[in-house]
Amino acid sequence: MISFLLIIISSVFFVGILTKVKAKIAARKMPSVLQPIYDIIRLFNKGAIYSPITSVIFKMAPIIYFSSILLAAFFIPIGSQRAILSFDGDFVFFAYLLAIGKFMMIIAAMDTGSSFEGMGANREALYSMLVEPAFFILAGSVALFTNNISFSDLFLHLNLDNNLSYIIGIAAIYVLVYIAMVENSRMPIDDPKTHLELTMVHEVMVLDNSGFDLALIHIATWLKFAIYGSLISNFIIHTVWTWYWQIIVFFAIQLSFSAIIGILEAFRARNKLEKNPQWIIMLSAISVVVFLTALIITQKIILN
Amino acid sequence: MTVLLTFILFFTQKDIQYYVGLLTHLAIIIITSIWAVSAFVSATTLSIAFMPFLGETLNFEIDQLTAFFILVINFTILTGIIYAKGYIHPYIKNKDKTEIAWHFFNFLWLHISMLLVVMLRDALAFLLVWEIMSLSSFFLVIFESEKAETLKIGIKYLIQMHIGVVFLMVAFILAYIQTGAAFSFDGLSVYFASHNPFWLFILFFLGFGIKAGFIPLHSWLPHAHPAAPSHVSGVMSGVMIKMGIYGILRVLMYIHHDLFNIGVFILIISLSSGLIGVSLAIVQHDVKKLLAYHSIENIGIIGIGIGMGTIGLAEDIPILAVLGFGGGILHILNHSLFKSLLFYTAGSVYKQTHTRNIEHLGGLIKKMPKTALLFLLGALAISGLPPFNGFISEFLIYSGMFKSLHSAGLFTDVILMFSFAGLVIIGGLALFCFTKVFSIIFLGTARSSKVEQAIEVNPTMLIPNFLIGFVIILIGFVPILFMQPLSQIVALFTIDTKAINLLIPALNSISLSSGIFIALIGIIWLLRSWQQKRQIIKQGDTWGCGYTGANPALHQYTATSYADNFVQLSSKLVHMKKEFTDFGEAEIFPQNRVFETHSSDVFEDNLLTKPSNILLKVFYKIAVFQTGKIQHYLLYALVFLIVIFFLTYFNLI
Amino acid sequence: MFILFILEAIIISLSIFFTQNKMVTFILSSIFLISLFVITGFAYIHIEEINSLYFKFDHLGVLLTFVLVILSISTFYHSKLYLQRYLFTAKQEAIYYASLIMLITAMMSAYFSENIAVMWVSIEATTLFVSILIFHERTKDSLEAAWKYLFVSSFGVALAFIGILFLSITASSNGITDLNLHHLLLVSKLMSPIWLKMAFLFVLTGFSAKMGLFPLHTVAVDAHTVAPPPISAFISTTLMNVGFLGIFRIFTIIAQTDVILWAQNVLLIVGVLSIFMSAIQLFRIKHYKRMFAFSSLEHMGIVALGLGIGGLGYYAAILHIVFHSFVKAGLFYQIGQVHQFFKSYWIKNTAGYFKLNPIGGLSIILGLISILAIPPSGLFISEFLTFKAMFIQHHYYIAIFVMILLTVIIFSFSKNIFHLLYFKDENEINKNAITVNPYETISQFILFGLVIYLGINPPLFFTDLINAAITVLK
Amino acid sequence: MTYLFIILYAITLIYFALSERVKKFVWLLSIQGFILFGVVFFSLHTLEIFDFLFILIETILVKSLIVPLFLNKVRKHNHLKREHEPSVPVFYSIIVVVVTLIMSFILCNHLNNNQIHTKYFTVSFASIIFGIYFIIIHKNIFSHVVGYLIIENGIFLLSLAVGSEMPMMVNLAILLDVLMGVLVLGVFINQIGDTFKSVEIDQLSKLKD
Repeated sequence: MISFLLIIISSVFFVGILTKVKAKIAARKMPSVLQPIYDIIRLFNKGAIYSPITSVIFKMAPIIYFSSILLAAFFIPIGSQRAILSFDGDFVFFAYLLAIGKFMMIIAAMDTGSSFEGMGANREALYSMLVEPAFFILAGSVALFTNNISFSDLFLHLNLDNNLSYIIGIAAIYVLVYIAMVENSRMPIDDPKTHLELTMVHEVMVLDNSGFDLALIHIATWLKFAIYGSLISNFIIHTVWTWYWQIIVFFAIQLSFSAIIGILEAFRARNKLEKNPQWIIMLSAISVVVFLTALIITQKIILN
Repeated sequence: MTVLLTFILFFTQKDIQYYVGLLTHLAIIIITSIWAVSAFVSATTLSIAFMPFLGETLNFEIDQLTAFFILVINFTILTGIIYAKGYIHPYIKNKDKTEIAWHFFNFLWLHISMLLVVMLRDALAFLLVWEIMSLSSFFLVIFESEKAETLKIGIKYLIQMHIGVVFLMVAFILAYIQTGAAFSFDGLSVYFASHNPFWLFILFFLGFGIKAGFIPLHSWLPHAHPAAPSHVSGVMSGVMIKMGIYGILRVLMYIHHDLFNIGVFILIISLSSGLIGVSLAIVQHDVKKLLAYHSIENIGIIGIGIGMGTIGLAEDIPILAVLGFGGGILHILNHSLFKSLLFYTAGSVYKQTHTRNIEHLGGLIKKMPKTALLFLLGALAISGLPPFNGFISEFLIYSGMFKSLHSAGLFTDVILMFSFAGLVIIGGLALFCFTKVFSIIFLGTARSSKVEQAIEVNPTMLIPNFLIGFVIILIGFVPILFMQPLSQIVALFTIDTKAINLLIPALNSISLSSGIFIALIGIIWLLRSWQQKRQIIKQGDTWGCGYTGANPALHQYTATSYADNFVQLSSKLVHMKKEFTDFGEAEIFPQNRVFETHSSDVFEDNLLTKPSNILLKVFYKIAVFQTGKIQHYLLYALVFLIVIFFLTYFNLI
Repeated sequence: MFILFILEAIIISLSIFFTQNKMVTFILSSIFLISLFVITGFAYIHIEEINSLYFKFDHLGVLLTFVLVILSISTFYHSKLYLQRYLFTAKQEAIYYASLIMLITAMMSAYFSENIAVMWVSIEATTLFVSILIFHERTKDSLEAAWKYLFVSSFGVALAFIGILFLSITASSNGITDLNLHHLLLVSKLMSPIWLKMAFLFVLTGFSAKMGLFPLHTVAVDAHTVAPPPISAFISTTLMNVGFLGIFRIFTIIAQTDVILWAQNVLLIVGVLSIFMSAIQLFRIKHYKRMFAFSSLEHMGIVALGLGIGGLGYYAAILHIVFHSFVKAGLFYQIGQVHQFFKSYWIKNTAGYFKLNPIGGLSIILGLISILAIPPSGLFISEFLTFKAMFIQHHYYIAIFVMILLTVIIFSFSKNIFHLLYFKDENEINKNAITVNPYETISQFILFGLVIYLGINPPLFFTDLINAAITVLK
Repeated sequence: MTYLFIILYAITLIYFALSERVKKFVWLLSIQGFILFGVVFFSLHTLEIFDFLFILIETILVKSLIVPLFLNKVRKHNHLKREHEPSVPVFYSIIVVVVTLIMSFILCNHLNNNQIHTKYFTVSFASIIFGIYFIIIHKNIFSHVVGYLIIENGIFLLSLAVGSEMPMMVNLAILLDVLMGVLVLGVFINQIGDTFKSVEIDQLSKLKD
């Protein structure tokens, strides 16, 4: 329960900090950290415009999307704090839950009959399809490493003590950071700040959403970030630490995670669009390396 | 018994033939289902005397596997026959009484023969009913036989089925002559006990794989399914191709050693079937062909489960064995459900719009909302998304893999990694494909005039779909119900099925999470409606990014463009050909142009079409012996005499 | 007794020939049918007994006679329809019936003849009457076919005679002065292999014209093409059985000696070549009756294989030849009906038969399934047994090759049949003008049903007959 | 004495190969008939008298008189003057005949065992093989019948080998001769001549694929 609350809290400030960092680097005047929240509140007080072409799908999609991600947050433990829902193989459920949200968003985008949103939709579909193996292989290697297949147990028994296991940790964090980027379609996959719809991925999908729906979608994006952030934090937090120490570290990590993303977005340029797939496959390759390392640690590959 | 009932069809009037068929189906369904259920309840093998055959009597052997298949068959056939009433209706008036009777007759026989296939053990009888199954399905496929194309496809199908049965025959005979044991499935156990099972298994796999549609044995499947009327393709894809899986499972039951290679073999074939099947599905424009390729993909998933199970048996990892087989077998049921659902709904669309090319459709959700939502349900289920049934079976397989990662050996681990990575990609591609097909058919606006007069189909064509939908959701939400029978079936392959019990809590919490999911959706829905009550909700055109002249019917995304970025990735595999004329040098005012894309199946072209064409050409060339001249005829005799004489003289024969 | 039957048949046919009165023809032919029943029943009761010096009711003969009788009934029925439809004169009709009766008689005497020479004479006689029947329609094609059939098969008969001469040479050197089968069987061990080989080779080549086997299969094909459908049905089944019997008799003598291995190899070669021939020729087929004729060639090839393999193959061969008789006859009767609709046997002129005459279409479908040896056809059982025998005897390559050929045959055959059944027909046909009532099709259904029944669950006396027929080979 | 006739018979075969006139074929056939008569007369006297006489009469009447006359009638009826150029030049045919003769003589030497009289085989083999060859090279059905009759004569000779033990076989050979060779084939030639206005084989090759 606590872990869920922590995620919610951290998610609220996530995007704010991110934009702040970016602005700082770009030497622009920085908006308040709470700016995103103001936006949301404003959206909540707005009506909505629906295109006559759209159908019930378009109305349902944001809700399902949002609730899928909210539910996904239920599965994330933090340090020694167990998740609300936890069972064997729950990360499979987690991944497929995100997938169903994506499914709805994609068909919603197609529902508008717009010529642009289709592009975003099928890019989103392709990229998320390509990134999933990375996540699964990563999870698999950790499962192999700890012989547990639910997030909570996984991270409870994950103790990175010897040098090899540090490699796992670092590589896993690296992969997770970029998975987060892909999932939220940020740099280098997609530049949310661009003005050319032809090259957008996520932003172009939600062109027609407005009011409440748009608000939900935004919050969902924060949540996603927070979820991945807390996954990363689990690799670092040791369960032997005391609870307040863990929480402090957690927030520190969330903070630095958002900062890192900000820095990345500030300095890194967007990939060429057709370069994206191979770039994403690279993540899977790295996670395969992680898997091999896990094999070495578990004495399946004997090296001397 | 009911066999005789089937012949009544020919003597009945046009208008009641359907009901006669329905009643016969019901009779068969009731009888066999009772047997099946009692087999499950009593947890033993029923044996029922059937008929005299070549002297001795023939028995039904109903163990749990058989019972499971009986139930699956009966359910799908039931929905199929109900659906058929509405679907057949337009054909009835321009077809002759006997033709309709013939159609229903074959449908009945497809049902009967499938049941017999799973109930009989004697090899010869098995081959007989196996071929009857192929035949009846063949005649069902060529129902719209006015089209020459349909016939060509039908004959291809017939030939390939024949080749399959030849493989099976050879395999049985080989097993028989090397052991002299009973000429039946049970006789195989003797062979497998004493010989290396691999090669004989390969023979069986080829025979059954053609029916199941494993790549590269699949080439009949994408043609036969679109050609057939939808209730037939639903049944064919739903259960008939599973008969191949049944055969493979049945053979596996008798193998108890050297299983590792077999498992790896199955796994590799299945993975490639899954990946290639779904990749080819994405580039299709014909909705039924697309679904057919998805059948290949799902057969692949089932195969992955079975392969996992086999490896589990070989490596002695009970959890992998149990969950592999369990997942595979459960997926058989699931696929039969959502695939028939998808075919029926696609059939309804075809019935209303008379086109299967999705590029001509669009916006149907407003015209036929129920069908659309049912299709969506099927799409979500087949993409393996929670909280629907497809997810459950895949979840079983996944958790089997992950649980056994730690205890498995190195090689197995690598295999496992590849297979779950493959499974994930398959799932992702399926999602990609179904977002495409659903949104192109049902969402956006109409792409051609064909859609205008489409209306919602009549209830008789919706009832079966709702029935299926209910079961899909049932499995999705309370999978726990199905675990006990499943463990019974799995017990036929591996002894300790405790592993399934380890999974019970997980499944419970899956049901719980699904419940929470639905609850969340409901809550937020209420919130929004509460919020929107107090705000003004406006109607406005889709935003064209500043371009106001946008005409959605023209400018909205098409299936081809949707699939395009995937095609670029897998161009080697899917052979997309683009036909267009480039702009000329001096062409200032370009006139209208056509741009076409065609995809072709690499395996079919290179493994089937080219060689067979060559063979036919050669045969045609050398067929010059019937010259019509007596001299030549006598010459043959003379040459024959002399040749034999010399062969004898030099002791060559 | 049997000699009386022959005399009776001769008298009947002569009186039909001379009176040339439809009524008389009808009565007499029905009398003949009845006597046919009587003699068959008599033969079955007095099985394995020498009768009237040169004849003996042995098992194979009786079995094939059953087939003959069943087919004779349906042939008479369809001949009646045929002759009515095409309005032949009383004279032609009389000739037709007379020669048909004589043909049946000759075939029966061939079945039952104990003496090789008598058998040879009867087979020669069949050639004569068949060529009259083939020539019945008096068209150029029929003349040509009749001529070819007559010439080549009399050439074949001559060859067979040479073979029999060789046999008699080696027999006489062992002190046998008549060619009675049981005498020959007694001394067959002592006969010199070289003569036996030559005898078998010549007899095989000679009677291949009758049996429709490679190398002299060619003229049988032509004969089936132009003969009236009932006659085609008859000669492509029972007459082929006659040829088979001719070869089988010599084979029984060979089977007692070491030459058997050689003979079986020869039979294998012949069988494979026959199947190969039909497989390739079926690609150029433009005419339905020719197609059926070539499929007969294929099935005879399978029978030859069955004999060539031995063991289980013998049983399979005899089973196969019986089943093939029924199925092929049914198909030919049906093609006669098809001709009513399209007035042509050419593939390009026929289409959409299933719509025009659904019952007939069904019977064609059933016939197709049966003739292609696809279950539930009985032919599947026999072919299956043949393949089983091949594998048991380790003839793997032959088995695989034949399987491929059979697949090819199924392809081309079914392609044409489905053209007939389903394609859209351009030339509009008014169904009212055609006087085909569905009850004509019943006989076909009965035949096909019989094959299925005998295949799935053969009655005891049937299997006993076959087993007794092949005991002499072991 | 028998050997003389056998040699004569061999020579007639060569003449068959040589000649191109249809009329000559008929002549040669009747000559062969006489030769066979001679052969029978000198070799079969061991038989009881009736069989012997029957065979003698058959050879002298049927083979050497009736058949040639009948064929002549047919020939006239169809206005057959001379055989068109056979598909194989005469020169080669002669070589073929010689080769066949040599082969069959050698063969008989191989087959020779004391119980049966292989002397008849020599030419009879040659005659049969040559008959087939004759049919194969000629393009008109009249010549086909002639070729068939050559085979018949060969078979007749062959049957003499067992003639002393089994006269039945000889009679059968005769039956074959009379029935097939003459009546039926002759009748059909007339039919064809009337229907097709020619007896060229090319007219008769409609039935093919």
